Amino acid sequence: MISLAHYLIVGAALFCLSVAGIFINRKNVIVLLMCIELMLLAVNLNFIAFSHFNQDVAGQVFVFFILTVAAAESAIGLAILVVLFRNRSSINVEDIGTMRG
Amino acid sequence: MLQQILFYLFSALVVAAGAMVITIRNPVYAALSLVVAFFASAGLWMMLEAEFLAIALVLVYVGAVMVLFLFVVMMLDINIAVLREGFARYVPIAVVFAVLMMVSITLVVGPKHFGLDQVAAPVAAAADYNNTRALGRALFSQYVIPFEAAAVVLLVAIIAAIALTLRGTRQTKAPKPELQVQVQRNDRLRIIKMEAEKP
Amino acid sequence: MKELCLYIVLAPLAGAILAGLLGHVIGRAGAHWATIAGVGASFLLSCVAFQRIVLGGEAPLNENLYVWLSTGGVDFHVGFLIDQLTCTMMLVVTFVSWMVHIYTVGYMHDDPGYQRFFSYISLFTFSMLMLVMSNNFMQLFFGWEAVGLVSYLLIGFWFKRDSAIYANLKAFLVNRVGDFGFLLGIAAVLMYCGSLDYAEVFAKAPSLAETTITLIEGHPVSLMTVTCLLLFVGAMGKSAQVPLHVWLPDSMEGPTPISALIHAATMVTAGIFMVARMSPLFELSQTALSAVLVIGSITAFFMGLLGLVQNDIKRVVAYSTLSQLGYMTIALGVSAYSTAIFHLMTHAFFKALLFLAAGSVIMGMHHEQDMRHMGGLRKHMPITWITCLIGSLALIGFPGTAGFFSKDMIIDAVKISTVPGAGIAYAAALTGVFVTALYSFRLVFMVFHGKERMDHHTQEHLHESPAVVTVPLIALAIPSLMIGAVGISPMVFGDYFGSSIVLNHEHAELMERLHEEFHGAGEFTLHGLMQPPFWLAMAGVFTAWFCYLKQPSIPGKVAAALAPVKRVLDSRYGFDAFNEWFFAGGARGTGGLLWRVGDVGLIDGLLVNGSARLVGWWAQVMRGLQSGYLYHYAFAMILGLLALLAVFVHKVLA
Amino acid sequence: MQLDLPLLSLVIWLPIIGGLWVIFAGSGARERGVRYDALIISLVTFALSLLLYRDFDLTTASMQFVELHPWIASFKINYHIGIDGIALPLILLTTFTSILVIAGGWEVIEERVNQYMGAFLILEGFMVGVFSALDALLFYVFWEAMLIPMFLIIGIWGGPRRVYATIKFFLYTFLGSVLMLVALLYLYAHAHSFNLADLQATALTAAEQRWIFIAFFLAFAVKVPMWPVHTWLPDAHVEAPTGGSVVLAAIMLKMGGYGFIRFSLPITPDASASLDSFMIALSLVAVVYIGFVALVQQDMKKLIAYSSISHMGFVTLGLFAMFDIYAATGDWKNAAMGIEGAMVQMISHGFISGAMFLCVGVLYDRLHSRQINDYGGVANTMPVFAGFMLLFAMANAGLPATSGFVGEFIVILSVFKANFWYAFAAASTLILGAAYTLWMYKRVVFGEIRNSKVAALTDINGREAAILTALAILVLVFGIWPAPLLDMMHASVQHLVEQVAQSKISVAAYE
Repeated sequence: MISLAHYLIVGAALFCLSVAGIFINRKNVIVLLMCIELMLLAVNLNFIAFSHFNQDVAGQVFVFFILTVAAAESAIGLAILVVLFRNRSSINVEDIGTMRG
Repeated sequence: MLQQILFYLFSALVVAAGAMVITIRNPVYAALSLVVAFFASAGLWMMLEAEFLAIALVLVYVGAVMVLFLFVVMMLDINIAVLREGFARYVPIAVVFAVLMMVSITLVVGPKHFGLDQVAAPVAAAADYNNTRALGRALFSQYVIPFEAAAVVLLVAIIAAIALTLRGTRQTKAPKPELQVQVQRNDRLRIIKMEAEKP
Repeated sequence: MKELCLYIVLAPLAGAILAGLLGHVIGRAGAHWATIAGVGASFLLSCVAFQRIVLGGEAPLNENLYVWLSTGGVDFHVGFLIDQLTCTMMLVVTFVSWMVHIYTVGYMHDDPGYQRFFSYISLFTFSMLMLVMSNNFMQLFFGWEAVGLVSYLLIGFWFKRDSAIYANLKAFLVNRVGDFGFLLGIAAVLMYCGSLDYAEVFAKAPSLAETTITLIEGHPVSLMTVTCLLLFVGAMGKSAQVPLHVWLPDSMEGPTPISALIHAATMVTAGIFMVARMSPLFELSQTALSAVLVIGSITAFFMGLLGLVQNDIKRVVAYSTLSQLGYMTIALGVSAYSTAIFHLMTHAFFKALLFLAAGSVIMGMHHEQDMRHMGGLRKHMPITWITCLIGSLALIGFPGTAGFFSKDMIIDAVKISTVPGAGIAYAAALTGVFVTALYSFRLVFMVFHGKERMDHHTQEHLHESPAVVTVPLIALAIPSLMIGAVGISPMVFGDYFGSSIVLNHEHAELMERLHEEFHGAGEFTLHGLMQPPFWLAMAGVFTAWFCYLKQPSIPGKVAAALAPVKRVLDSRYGFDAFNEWFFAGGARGTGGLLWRVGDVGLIDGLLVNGSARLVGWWAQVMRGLQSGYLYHYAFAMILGLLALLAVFVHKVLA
Repeated sequence: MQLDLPLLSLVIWLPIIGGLWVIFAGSGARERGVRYDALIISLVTFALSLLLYRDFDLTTASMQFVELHPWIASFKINYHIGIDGIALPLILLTTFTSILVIAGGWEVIEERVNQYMGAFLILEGFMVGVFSALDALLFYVFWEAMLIPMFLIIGIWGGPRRVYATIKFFLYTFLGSVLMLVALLYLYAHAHSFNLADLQATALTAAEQRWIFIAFFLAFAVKVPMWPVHTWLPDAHVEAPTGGSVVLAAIMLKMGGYGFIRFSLPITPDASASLDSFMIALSLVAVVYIGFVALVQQDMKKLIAYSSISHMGFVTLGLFAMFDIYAATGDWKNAAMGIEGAMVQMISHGFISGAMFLCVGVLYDRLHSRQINDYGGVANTMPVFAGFMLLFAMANAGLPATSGFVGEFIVILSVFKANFWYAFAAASTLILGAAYTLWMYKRVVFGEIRNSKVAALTDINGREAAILTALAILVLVFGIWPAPLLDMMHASVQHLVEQVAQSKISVAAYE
């Protein structure tokens, strides 16, 4: 049988992959956004796994909200990206240095 | 048995697609790999009896969000070579981090704590169990206010995305009557005095 | 009676306020009339009080005017204690003050600060009366400090002179050192007697005779000794006893009338008065009395010596004052309080006389004070000469004069006294007589006799001073001659002071023995002619005559032969230099050190600005972390995540 | 006649509202006329505070003129004010000094007159609020609010290094008061009330008391200021305009002493008792050390600022010697003497330091220098001023018959009962105080006219004379007859002593 641990480990693997992705794709905002999606996916998987094994629908409700927020987030993220590209002709994170005092 | 096969299949697919997402050169392929990852995890969710969310994931994410991603990626003229700079340099540290995290998370969530003997597998749902209904019941009763808030968040996101990307109104050349009627003579005609020029 | 006292005190105050605040309204004449009238009224009323208390035998008045404040269950009053001691002091103070007021009209005639001066001396009279009429320690301290204030103002009266404003600051500060001890003494009295009213304190004191207190762990000392010594520190400051005498010679920077009034006749004797007033306390501590005795002896002898080398006419008189104050202190030390007060009184008259005469000379000499430029003034200023001679005779104790009775009585008292230190005191007092005679007549001979050494211009303008000056001189010369013979019998031996001076058993015996040897003023005078003091004084006069009239070259030769001694005397035993170096310089150095190292360096530099710099440095470091690059933040986030995870794992596994 | 008015509230809010009105109504053309408005407001406030004194019952220790309105009901925070014999003299001092400050800035301040006057009026209201607050949080609010006008006064009308001085002033005082807030919140958690009386009645263990005491100590010690947290004061004084210096020295420093009386002693009596030798040591260091430091100052304002610190040392000395006095004499009555001495010292220091700063202000307005070396022989050209300054210098040196003597006298007398050496060290101020004050006086006022600027000085005008006369009269009256001042506070001090005498630890242990 598949235990809860199986699902959790898959989620962990996804999460670690996305963390590694953030590291190695540190300049590419698009891939960074994708990594975040992946990360949320890992979290969602955990939620649903717990929801299933605990027989509690609340976990799924949370996944629902996370999906909502993630959608909003990627929409805005991409919008910013488009604006950024329009102004700078680049999406290199190193070019976004205005926050540096 | 089938369950196990499906589980390992989907899991392998998810992990492989995830790895593709972060390593592949071309963002278009990365996005497509992500789509694969979503599909595979939708499968996993199905196995966890979260049918509604699985479908929603495919519809919303694959259908909308990922298309948006692809759209953006394709629309923008990205110099990938620059973005890939230092890729190799960061791989080792990334691997170290990932492995460290993986090990420690596994130590926590591993079979020792979340194995079947700790958390028993639930009885499969009855045939008339409707995941969508259960979710809806929870969503519109207990979580109705967060639900509304989520709706607002989405609305805000929509408006924000539009506001961010909207350019100023195009310069139209249509005539403006309200300005036309206000025109005065001096705006159009200027009479200047000048010496008669000698030939 | 209470109202009477109030008028006595307030009349001079009213004069002072009138002359001080409304001086420009009432004018110069108005100012001197107002103050002379005030002090004159005060003197006449004092006579009335004297008549009623001392001669009429009324019971002493001890009444509170109002409650100054009350705290901690103790009421501090302002009130009057009028007994025989007070009456004597009142009479002396108001009389001398009155004379000085009149004299000032002539002396300060041309000074632009005329009204101010009258205001000050009237204010002084008020303060001094408050001091002597007080019935409690608080008011005593008030008067004590108030006379110090007026003294400060008057020494610095000519505030443009650097030397004057140096002298007045010095006088005030040295007096403050005395007050420091005095205040602690008062605090001790309050703590152990629970009150500051004389009557209550003196009633309680005998029961505290055996009490000891511990100031340094393991060394209990007698409470009364500590208290009396602390109080005596105050007296040392005010009455210029070694080593707090340094201010008095410098105070001669003030105008001469106040030198007479404040720095000879009245204020400087406040310390003597105070100790006499505190006799019920001092009688309880033999140690304190011995200390008083020794300090008095040192002052009497060594300060007299300094008088020999002064050339400034006022400074000679000033050192003679110091020496005479030493005599009074000696008398206090052997518990002959009545004799001390008696000498205080005679001294007030003849020393005021001497100062005023010196002032008259200074006026005649156009404010020249150096005796080396005088001489032969006898012909030009006969009244001044006569009165000055009378004063000098009284000072050296020529038989029959006032000074003779009081001073010989002190010497007799010391002679038969058995208290520790009496031997030294006797030697000092006896040799002091010679020294006194020597410098006094040195002054008389140098100023009034011999060659006229002044410049031509001054010589031409020499003339006797006007009547406002000479009348007070004469008025003071009379008591300088007479008061001794009149006063000695009742004041020293009679029941004159009644209960105002208290003697313990042993000391009362001393006075009885003195009394046994005393058979009236006339016989005392005759007896005095056989005694060593008289012959010593005559020897002093003779030496002065020989050295300064007969053979004027001798002093130079002596000075050359005893050059080291001369140097010590010229440097006034080095007190001034030491104080200037150690106390003044030391205080400034300490202050500078504490300020620069403590405040500026450690607190502001290290703690305040240091912590500001630390914050700045830390911010600089942290600023480096804020690179502004997203991926740095992301990296930090993941690091944090990992750390959290590690904690979590650790917890789960543990 | 008992007016049916919230008199105390009026005294607090009239100047605040009046100050705001002066600021807003007085801009532009009316800028110069607002001086009269400000003066009238301050005079009315003073008159109202005199009514407080008239209707004050001297016989009781309980709070009078109490007003209680809910403010933030959910946290039981109330607008709760009232005064006793300890607060009343300080309030009178505040309202009186404000008049002088307004009059003192009459011609001197030329820029933003309305804001200057307004700031002082608002400050006055806040300060009265501090002295009358019976709710700890209300106290805290007034306490902090007070900083704002003061900060602006120094920062806007101050001297060249005003920015450094204001920031130092603000950080120092703020550091202390934040800790006070923490202590108040802790007490709230304990007593479930911000009412001062409740806080004073709360039982606390020894350890709790110690921490709370330290928190309060930092807040109040900075204000007093005690050594070694005093260095903000000389800087603030030097840079502040004359009026600012006067208020700072005359009233704001008293907040620290008042805080010790209201908070530290009754709320943490056992901690106060156990830490008293620490407090006494700091006080004596302030008296002696600062006395020496004052001696070498070349800047008149700095010198007076240091002398203030030294004099305030007597306040803390008088307050915290009470335990040793009790231990030595076994009678709490004697302890009350120290506290009353400290109170008198506060009031009298208010007059004297205010007067001294006004005197320096008079000179500064004419010569624009505070350096002692730039003066000399002022008495020649300003004889009347020299007379006034002499009086105040003597009062500063603690001459009897001036109010400066009374406080020092009582404190020394009472401290002597605790320990001879305490009194010995404290009495050294007799010498040091006279030395630094009179030495300065000598160099500034006496002597030949030193330079042409001094020669051109003009004596004080009627306005200045009036201000200085008012202060001179008070200094003398309270020197000659301080009894009314002490009678005001007897009952309250007695009550305080009873509170302090009651250990809170045993009750806490029992609970």
